[in-house]
Amino acid sequence: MNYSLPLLSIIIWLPVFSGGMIILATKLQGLSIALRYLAIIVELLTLMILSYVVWQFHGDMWQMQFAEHYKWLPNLGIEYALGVDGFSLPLAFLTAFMTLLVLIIAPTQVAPKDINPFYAIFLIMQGLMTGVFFATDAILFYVFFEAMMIPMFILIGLWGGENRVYATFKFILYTFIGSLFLLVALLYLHFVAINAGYTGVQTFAIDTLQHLTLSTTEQKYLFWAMLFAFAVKVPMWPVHTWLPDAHTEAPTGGSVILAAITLKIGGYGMLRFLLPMVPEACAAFATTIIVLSLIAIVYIGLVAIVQNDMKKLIAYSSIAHMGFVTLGIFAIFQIHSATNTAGMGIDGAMIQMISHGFISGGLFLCVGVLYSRLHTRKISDYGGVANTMPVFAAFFMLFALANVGLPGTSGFVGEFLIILTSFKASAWYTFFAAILFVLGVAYTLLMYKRVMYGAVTKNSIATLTDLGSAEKLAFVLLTIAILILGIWPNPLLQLMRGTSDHLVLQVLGSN
Amino acid sequence: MYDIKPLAIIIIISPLLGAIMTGLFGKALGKRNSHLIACGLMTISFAASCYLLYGFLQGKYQPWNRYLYTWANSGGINIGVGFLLDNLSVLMVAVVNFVSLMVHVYSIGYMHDDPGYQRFFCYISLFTFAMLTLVMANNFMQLFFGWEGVGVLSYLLIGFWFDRPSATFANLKAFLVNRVGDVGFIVAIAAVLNYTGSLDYTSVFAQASNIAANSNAINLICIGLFIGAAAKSAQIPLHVWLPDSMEGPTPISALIHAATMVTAGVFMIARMSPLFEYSEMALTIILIIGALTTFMMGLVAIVQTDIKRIIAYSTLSQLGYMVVALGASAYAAGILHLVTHAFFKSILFLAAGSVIIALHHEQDIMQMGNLRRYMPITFAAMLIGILSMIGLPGMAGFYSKDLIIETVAMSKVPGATFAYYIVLFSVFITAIYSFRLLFLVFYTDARMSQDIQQHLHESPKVITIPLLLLSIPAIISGGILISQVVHGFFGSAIFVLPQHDVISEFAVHDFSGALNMFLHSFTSLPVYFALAGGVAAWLCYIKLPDMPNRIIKFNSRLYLLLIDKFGFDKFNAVVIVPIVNSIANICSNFGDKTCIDGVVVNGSARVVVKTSGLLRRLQSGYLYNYTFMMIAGLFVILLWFFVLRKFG
Amino acid sequence: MLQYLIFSAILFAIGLSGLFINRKNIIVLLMSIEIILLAANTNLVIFAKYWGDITGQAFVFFVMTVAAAEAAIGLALVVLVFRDKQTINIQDLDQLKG
Amino acid sequence: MEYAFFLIFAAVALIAAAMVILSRNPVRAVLFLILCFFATAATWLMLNAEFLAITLVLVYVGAVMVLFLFVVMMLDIDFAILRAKLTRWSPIGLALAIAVFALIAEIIEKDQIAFGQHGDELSKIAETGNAAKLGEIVFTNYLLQFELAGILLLVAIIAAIVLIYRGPRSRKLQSIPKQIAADPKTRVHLVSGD
Repeated sequence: MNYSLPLLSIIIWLPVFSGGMIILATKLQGLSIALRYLAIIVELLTLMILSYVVWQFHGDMWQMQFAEHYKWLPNLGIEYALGVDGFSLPLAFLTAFMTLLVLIIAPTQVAPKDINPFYAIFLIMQGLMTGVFFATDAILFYVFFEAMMIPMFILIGLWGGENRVYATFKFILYTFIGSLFLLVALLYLHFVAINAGYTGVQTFAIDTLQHLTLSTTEQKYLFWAMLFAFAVKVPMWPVHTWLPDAHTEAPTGGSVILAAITLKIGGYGMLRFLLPMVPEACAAFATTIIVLSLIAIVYIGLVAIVQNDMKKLIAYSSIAHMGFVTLGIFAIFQIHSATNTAGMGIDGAMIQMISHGFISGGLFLCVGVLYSRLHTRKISDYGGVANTMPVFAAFFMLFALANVGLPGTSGFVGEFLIILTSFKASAWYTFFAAILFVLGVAYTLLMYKRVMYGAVTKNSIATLTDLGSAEKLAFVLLTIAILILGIWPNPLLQLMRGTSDHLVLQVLGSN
Repeated sequence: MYDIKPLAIIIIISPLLGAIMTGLFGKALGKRNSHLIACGLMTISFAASCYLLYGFLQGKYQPWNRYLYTWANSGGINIGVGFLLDNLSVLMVAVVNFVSLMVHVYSIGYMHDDPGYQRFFCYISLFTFAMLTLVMANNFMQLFFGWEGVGVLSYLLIGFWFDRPSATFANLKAFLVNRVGDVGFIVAIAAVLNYTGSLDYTSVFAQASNIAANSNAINLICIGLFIGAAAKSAQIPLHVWLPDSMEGPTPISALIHAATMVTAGVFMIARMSPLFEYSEMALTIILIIGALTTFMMGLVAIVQTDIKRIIAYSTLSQLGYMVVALGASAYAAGILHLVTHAFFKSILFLAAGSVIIALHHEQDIMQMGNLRRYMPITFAAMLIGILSMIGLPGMAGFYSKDLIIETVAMSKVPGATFAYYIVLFSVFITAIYSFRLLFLVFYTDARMSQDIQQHLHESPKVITIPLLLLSIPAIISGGILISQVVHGFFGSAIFVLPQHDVISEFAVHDFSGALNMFLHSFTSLPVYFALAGGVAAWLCYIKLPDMPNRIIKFNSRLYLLLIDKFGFDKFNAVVIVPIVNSIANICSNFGDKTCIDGVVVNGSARVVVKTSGLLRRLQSGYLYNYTFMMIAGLFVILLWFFVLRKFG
Repeated sequence: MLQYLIFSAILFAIGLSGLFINRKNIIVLLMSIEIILLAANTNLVIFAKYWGDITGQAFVFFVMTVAAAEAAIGLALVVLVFRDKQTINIQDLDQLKG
Repeated sequence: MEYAFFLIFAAVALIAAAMVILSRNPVRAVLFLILCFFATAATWLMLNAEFLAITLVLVYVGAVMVLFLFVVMMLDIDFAILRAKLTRWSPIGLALAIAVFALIAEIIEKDQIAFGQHGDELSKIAETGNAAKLGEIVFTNYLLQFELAGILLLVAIIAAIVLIYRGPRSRKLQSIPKQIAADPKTRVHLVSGD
């Protein structure tokens, strides 16, 4: 396909550059309002271009579409190469969508003087994250992968809570250590590619790296190296402890993006790197990963019950729900029946990621709404909020129910598909995964009950004001997304039909 | 052949539309418009479903099974959203819509002064929508959708008065217990997909005998489904949520916790009869659990004093009957009892609500008495409900209950004999608690305060009219439906293996029309059991009022056990909850904070700090130390070259 | 040629030991470094002759430039240190101590 | 003959170098260093490095060493303190130096290298002059490096000046505006008696 405009580059760099401009222009008095509108306009423009890409996208193809290739560091075989397929497009759209919500709701969350830098950081972060999804060159991916952490680091560092230094360092060290292993693995693959003379030239193209012939031992080492990088991001048990801390300390917008997008990069990395590059090792270690996922689901579900910090609770719930993603991805290796049904696991994982983006984003927004009014995240400081904030209570209830996987909301679709797939591997997997149905209700609705229900006993609660128009707008958008995805997920599934099927073929086809 | 797609869509969309309008624009519409819209749309839906039922009864319509759209297409499997309308679902739809409409109307009066008026109508319309989806589903995904939908709406409605701690406790408990059942349910659904490669009823049922070849598979599926049904239909030990759910507004108790949602489990098992038929093990479990529930919950009902809880326990007991019928493969009997129960139990609840409102939210029957003088219509309705429930020959409840008892007696499923004696004896218990309720509320001396007594009056028309309207089917529905049901009204919707087919056996040997069944009843045991119960209640509560206390003294252990509701709640509160809590605490504090964060994460940070503390000592700050190290390094490199040259 | 190499090696060793034996005076340290550089330069000169290639000598030329610059800056630093601390005793200069 | 000269100069250079590090008076050390450079320059002459030998004497002895001498004398050092014992590291350092020497000596391939193996170009160009040849290569092949060396020297000069520069000497001048702006209230401060 030949498109005259480098749409993907525009989607990546337009927000980044406008973000940079906003930061530079922040000092100029009088421009403040204009800059705010600029940010929103840029965001809407990006969403429009993305929508155009979605419109033009062929869901039944697995090849990279809208591809761009430019030489970057030709001596090392590194290219600036972009493209979208059925996995990256929904996630990129999710990124832009959630960023828009954050921008909408930001004025209620941060001080007016900080609003422009806040916007700028989010725009930059959005661009870089989109870059992660669009990159088709391993090194470019790695660069974006690392670069997107910087705005997040700044964000938590600047607007975070009391314990932000500990949290940021934990977060950054965890993820950097993980990604170092990824870099080593990518370099190793690169040299294998050269030595194998597969192409005869140096290359980091992901597509080439996916088709190398590797011995089983090599695969196993590479598997663990790459798994570590992505497992930290997902995060899988037991490398999850950075997430609750980071979420607790991050400002609302940061939490939203962290939960909605950053975690997804882990899952996306597994689909893009781990599965196609080292399928044999994946098959060999599938049981291990599934067990870890189930531990994440059950153990973390239990841990979430006893949290008394709302953000921590939601963070733990994120870990548990992301456990479903890894379960879905790796359950496909143990399917006994026809392999063509394995696509359901991949589809389920993707849908679960998208939907978890919406839901956890929504829940964090809810906490943000409460926090901006009472400046506390402790569950015990609330009670009876539903009396004074009925509209908010309705939205919060919807997100809470989506979080427990109520059919008709997006939360159900992914979990349903993954549970269906997991049974094909083993009934026990299904049983343990389904335990989250109970635990999810326990922690989510227990929190809801303690925060929202009951009589108003505190003066602070009695004086709460219900949602403002900006908050309402954000919640309505999110609600629409959650319901549409829940009631009719098929369009999204068809968008990634080709990619998902091809991945399954690539990974399991040889068996 | 008429196309019934528009009808189906009208039936299902109307309540949804009502919910959306009252939910989103309730404030703008105002109370009056809100209930007009909600009730109006329900009426439309009800009318359509009546038309449909009439068509099916006339044989004008054939079972209809279509998909509306593809919900998801993944892994080569199409999961759709569509409807299956056959005799079973049409009957259910009509019942659900009728009760729901009555409850809608009743709520206009009952919820009149509530600040959450519009919200209430939104919820019950949405509930109706979910229930209809469940009933009309033609695949497992949609079944699960409706299943969860009614669960959530039940959660929201039990907690409707969310500022009451007891209500929010009860609704969370209800949802949690339902979710425990859902674990079984979803595992079963996954198993169905795994073994048949489809979630569509038709193709799954077509392969049922293939699955049956693998006895583990069919047992897993059926027991899983039954666990789901047991939670929703409140069977032991997952029944604990239902009595607590009485915290919700009374119309809800009538609609959800008597007539519709709790019977979803029964409906589901009947719908899945092609699967259950092949699993004798599951049938036995169902039979035993159902019988135990009938018996034990009936006993508990005898000692309760809260009017709604008495009815709740009686609901449990009646649900047990239905489940026993299912276990005996008399699915049609179970469904018939479901239908009659929906009518007479919603009367009981709505009449109880009428009493409660009249007494200014007093629910303790020890504070009532002699109400028949003040509230004749309520009394009449309650009386009809109770007579129907205890199975007075000729009433609706009689036919269904007698059918169940007869068929269980014929059943050859293991455990059937045991179940037969239990359900028979339960008739006696049913009569006791029913008449106890009736006597203590409507007879005996008035025990409420003077103040209330002076203002006692019959409830307004919006409350009494639904009661009267419901009384009609509570009397006649059984007689009308019995011969249809016995002669295979459900057709292909319910599948029974020949060796299990107790209903046709009954039809062939014992049945010759509703009237004969009525006449015949006086020669059979159940009627006398019921009569004995009634007499016992009369003795205890009217003739010899100190009798109960003497029995209690004589048998205080049993009494305490019953007051404790056999200790299920206590077991949960003392064993399950603390165990889960302490495991969760261990996971959180020891697992996460101490082990992972303390030892691994912060531990490695500490190791780095310690090591660098050691390394720091090397930094003496003296120039010559640094030069020394430099030269030493140079020396080592030279040595390396030397060694390479000499030995390399 | 051997004698030249040995000569420069000894010169180098003397320069090295100067770094250690010297305990007090930075200036002597700098001088030791000059000796080491001289040894290195001598080696370059030797091998320039050995290979018959003048490039080695060109290199010495540059090394001397660098050495001159280094001496100038080093001495400037010594002056600064002395001004600051009133001493150039190496044992008193331990700000780098960790 | 040449060998004898070499021995003499080498011996002088080595002894002078040893004295540099052993003498306790820095001034003497510098003077010995100068001697060492002289002697080494003489050996370089024998290695056909006439220009470098001259440069060494002129630049090093003439400029750098004078600089050393100047600094040593300028700094007012109490030499008594500097005359302390050897550090406790010095035996090890000495051993290390000897070991390094031994290694180098061992590594030199004693039998296989001698001058003239690869031609004797450098002594042949004695007629045209070593300086000319060196200049030729420096100004052609190594022009860039030569320029860089120049810049380096410039930078070094500037750096040295900047480091040593103490800033303008502070003078006690009147500040007329300050005096005019003085406020009596801030000048006189009454301290209460109790």
